Amino acid sequence: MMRELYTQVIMDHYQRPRNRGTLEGADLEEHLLNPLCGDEVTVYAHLRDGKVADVKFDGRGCSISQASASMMTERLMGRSREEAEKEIRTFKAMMIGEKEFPAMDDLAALKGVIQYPSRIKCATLAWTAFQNGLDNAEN
Amino acid sequence: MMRELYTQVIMDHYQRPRNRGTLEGADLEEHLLNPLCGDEVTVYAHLRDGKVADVKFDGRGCSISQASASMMTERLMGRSREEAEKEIRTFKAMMIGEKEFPAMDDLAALKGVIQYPSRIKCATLAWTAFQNGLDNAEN
Amino acid sequence: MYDVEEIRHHFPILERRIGDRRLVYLDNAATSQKPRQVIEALTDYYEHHNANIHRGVHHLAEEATVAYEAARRKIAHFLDTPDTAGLVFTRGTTEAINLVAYAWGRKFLREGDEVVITEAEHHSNLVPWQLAAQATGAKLRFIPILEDGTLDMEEAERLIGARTRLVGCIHASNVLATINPVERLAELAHENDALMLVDGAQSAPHLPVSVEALGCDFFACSGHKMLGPTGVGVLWGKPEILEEMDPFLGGGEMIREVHLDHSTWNDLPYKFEAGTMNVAQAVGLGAAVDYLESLGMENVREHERRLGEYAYRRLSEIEDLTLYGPKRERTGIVSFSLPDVHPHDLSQLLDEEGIAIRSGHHCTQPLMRRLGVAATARASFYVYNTEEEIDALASAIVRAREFFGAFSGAKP
Amino acid sequence: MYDVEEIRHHFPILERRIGDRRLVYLDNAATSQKPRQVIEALTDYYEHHNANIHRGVHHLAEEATVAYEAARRKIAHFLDTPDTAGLVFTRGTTEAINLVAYAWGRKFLREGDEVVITEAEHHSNLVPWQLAAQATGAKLRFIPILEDGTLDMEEAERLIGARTRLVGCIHASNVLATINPVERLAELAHENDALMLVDGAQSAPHLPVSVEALGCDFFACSGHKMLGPTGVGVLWGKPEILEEMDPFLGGGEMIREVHLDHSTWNDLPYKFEAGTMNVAQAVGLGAAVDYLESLGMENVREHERRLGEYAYRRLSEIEDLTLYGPKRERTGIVSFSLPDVHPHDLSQLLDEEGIAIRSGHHCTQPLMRRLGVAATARASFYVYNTEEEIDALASAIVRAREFFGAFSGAKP
Ligand SMILES: Cc1ncc(COP(=O)(O)O)c(C=O)c1O
Ligand SMILES: Cc1ncc(COP(=O)(O)O)c(C=O)c1O
Repeated sequence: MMRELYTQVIMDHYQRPRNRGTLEGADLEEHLLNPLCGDEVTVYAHLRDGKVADVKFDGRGCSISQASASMMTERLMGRSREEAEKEIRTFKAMMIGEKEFPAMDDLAALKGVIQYPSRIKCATLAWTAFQNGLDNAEN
Repeated sequence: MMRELYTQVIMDHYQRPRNRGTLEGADLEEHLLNPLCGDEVTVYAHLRDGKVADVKFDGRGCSISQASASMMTERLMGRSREEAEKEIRTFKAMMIGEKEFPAMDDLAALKGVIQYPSRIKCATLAWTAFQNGLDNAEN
Repeated sequence: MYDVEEIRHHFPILERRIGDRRLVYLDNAATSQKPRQVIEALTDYYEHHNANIHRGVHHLAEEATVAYEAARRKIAHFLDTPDTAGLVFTRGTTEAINLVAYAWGRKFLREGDEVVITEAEHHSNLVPWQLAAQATGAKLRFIPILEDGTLDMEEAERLIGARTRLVGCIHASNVLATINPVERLAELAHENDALMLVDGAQSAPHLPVSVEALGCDFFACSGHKMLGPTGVGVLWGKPEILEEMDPFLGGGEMIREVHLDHSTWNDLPYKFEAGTMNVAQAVGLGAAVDYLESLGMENVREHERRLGEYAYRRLSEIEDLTLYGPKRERTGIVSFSLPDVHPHDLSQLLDEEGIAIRSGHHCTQPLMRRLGVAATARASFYVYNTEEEIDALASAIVRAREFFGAFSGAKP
Repeated sequence: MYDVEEIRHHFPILERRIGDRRLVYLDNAATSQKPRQVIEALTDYYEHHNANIHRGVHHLAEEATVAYEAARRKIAHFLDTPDTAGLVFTRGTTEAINLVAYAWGRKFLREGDEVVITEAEHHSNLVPWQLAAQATGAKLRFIPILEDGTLDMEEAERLIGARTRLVGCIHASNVLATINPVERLAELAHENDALMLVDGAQSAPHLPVSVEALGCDFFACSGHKMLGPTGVGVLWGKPEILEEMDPFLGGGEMIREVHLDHSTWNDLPYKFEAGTMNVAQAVGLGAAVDYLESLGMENVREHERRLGEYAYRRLSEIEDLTLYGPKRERTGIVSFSLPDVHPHDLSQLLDEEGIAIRSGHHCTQPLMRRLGVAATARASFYVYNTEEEIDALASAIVRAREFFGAFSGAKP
């Protein structure tokens, strides 16, 4: 049953992460640590014309945290700030069972995580970091 | 069974305490409070030629603490310092079941207290105060 | 509706016999007994789910974490607040108040600042402030009580002022059976930019409590007095205030990042929960709160109000007996004394009849001094007590008085 | 002699199934499971003897007090000290160390003083000293570990000197499975008029401990890691040192006389036991200690030494697996990592087979940095574990590795 958590999609994002790396002179750069396990992630973005023009992530952690970060970069790339914030809110709502996962999207692969409360923080780590980054980039 | 605790002897010492009062210019004056219940006692003594020439007690508390103080004054009056210290040690040993109570003495009335650990401190209050007083009077 | 006989069946200890007598347990203000439901919650936790929480990804750790956090939500609901972030588990009221006295007091109190508490505080809400005052140079001021045991609110209005940084007050007294107007004190505190701390050790178990309605900033209570296990209590605090405070205990779980030379702190409430917490006890307190809510706190209050009044009336009938506290608006506590029988002797004689009451200073030495006594006797009631038990109390007191009177008329 | 099958029957939770698998509980360094004897001691306490202690003169209060003080004597005996006056109940190791950091540290540390601890400390014995250092201006110094995880004792000799006021060290590591030479550190401390604090959270449950033989001044441990309930632990301290310390928490029971403007303190150990204590939990810990002594701590140590060595050997056979800590003289803990499988993923896959291990930083972030990892996986054994369980662990690790390997050879 549990091995279903580790789907092909998650393992693919984990082992071939999209947009992994750093961004020089990023408008948004935010580091976040999961105090429960030591996993960490840094997210970077160039914000141009109110849009997320480029986004990258770096860090180390479990398959869930890294795959989720990879999916996030795909999801947020090119979005307006408002759209990005909405995506983050929606994702968090999905992770606490308040919203459905989109059927035809890689994100759906993270659905299995809901059953394991301790892993939810892994899945949301990068997303929380990005939101914090947006908040800080505002000032 | 428990009413046996309140023997005629204890009630007599409680209601007609011996040597109750204060001593002006006492060589030994020591106040002690039982933090568990608020009972308090002050013991006074004149020490002359290495002897307890006079002894009094004052305070307020339950029948056990006051009766025991009253008996103590009778017991220590006229004793040498060494004898007094030995009396106190012996009494404390009796109260923790390490020594027998003297058969033909008022003190024997306190034997019943042993069964009630919380009351043992009531019975030893004045005795501890007197020992503290002797220690302090030494300097 | 409120079926006290059925309730009594839930409490195994009520079947105890003391010698040849049935136990009449009237020492509930000291600690309450535990229903089967709470004892079973503890056993179930240890037999099926026990694990260390928050940091494990195995089944037991998930289950234990869920149970612990569910207990936190239950207690937040019980205290009528949505702020689980403000709900910190502690060992009890005492640790909760010390937490504030250290983590807020040591950080924010300064020379010349004042902490205003009352003459009737339990040592738990007095000594921590003495220590904090000593460490910071702040001063303590005391709201006096009137003859009937209620607070002198005129004096409170004078005392709470520009220098006041915190007002602390027992919600209900463990001696006087009063319920203090802490809502009004909170207003006075806030008008003066001070914080309001409510010691709810004697209210949370007995009255419907809403920390929102009280308008306080901190609220502390103890699990063991409200049908829960020993070793657990809570501090509720407004999250924005807790946020500004220094940490209290350092260790695992309360941290975010630890370096050899510095550390950063976890989110609320974890910032104040250092090391392995009292997990089973928190779960047990959750079960206690479930039990109380199944009875309904309005019903609990009504039951105890009735018992308190009945006891007051029955004991007033005893010659020479002094009762403390106001005549009306009482909780289920009666404190009293007899001229000829020391409270210690009285409770020992009552114990012989299976009746457990408390005697002593009840951790309120300054209040005892104010009342002019060294100690009082106290009977305190809870969900399972009955009028018959109060009748037994009253006649046992009369017998004790006769017993002591029999030896002599002379007073000690 | 040591009949592990019989022992297993005492632990109800070992009958739990995780999905369709039998529970294999290898997370004992986080918390231990509880034998029936301990659970029953708690139930018996609540069903027959529960009362608030020390201040009551009724039967239940006497019984509860006797049970609580008997537990104190048992634990003093277990730690091989006659000093019940030095044995203070706390919530656990973390509170015990914080007690010292506040009541001793805040009173005696000064600018320029040094507290020497190790790189391998649990956050519990690091963060309290960071906070104390911040409050007093004292400095922390760190004894490094060598490649094999043992302490660099040469460096220790250099670091412990005239400025040192306290040396603190884990007796046994919760990650490296080392047993540190705390006796020698105590000598070094005392040669420099400093005190020695031993964090015994991972030793008291697993080794015969004599605080006298260790020569330390403070020793802290947690009940929940040694078969006891959550919510209880102890601080043992030399009475003459505890005597000199300030009080920590203020409240009931720790006082002698309370006036509005000042208070005086109770005798040891009560001076440090403020408010209603974790009475039932102390009694439960007493039962846990009885249970451990019935097994014999020498036998417990021998059983775990064997399991630790067996696990070390079995896991060494797994390709690419890194094991931390020394090869010999290990406790019953193995920490390890695999290059391709993050510890979190590993423990989740193991959980699927009913095997509970821990993954993460184990509250030792600085040690993790020293080892160059963010997290490790850790299996830890106790009285009820078997070699078959270690076999199950080893094959499950191999399967997890294959599972992750199946997706791709590429490393993240
Ligand atoms: C070495 C060590 N010290 C201290 C602690 C803290 O113990 P507790 O969380 O019970 O306070 C632990 C356990 O987590 C530990 O392993
Ligand atoms: C009014 C009041 N405050 C505080 C306390 C202290 O509670 P605890 O001993 O559970 O910490 C008590 C109970 O003893 C109390 O009655």
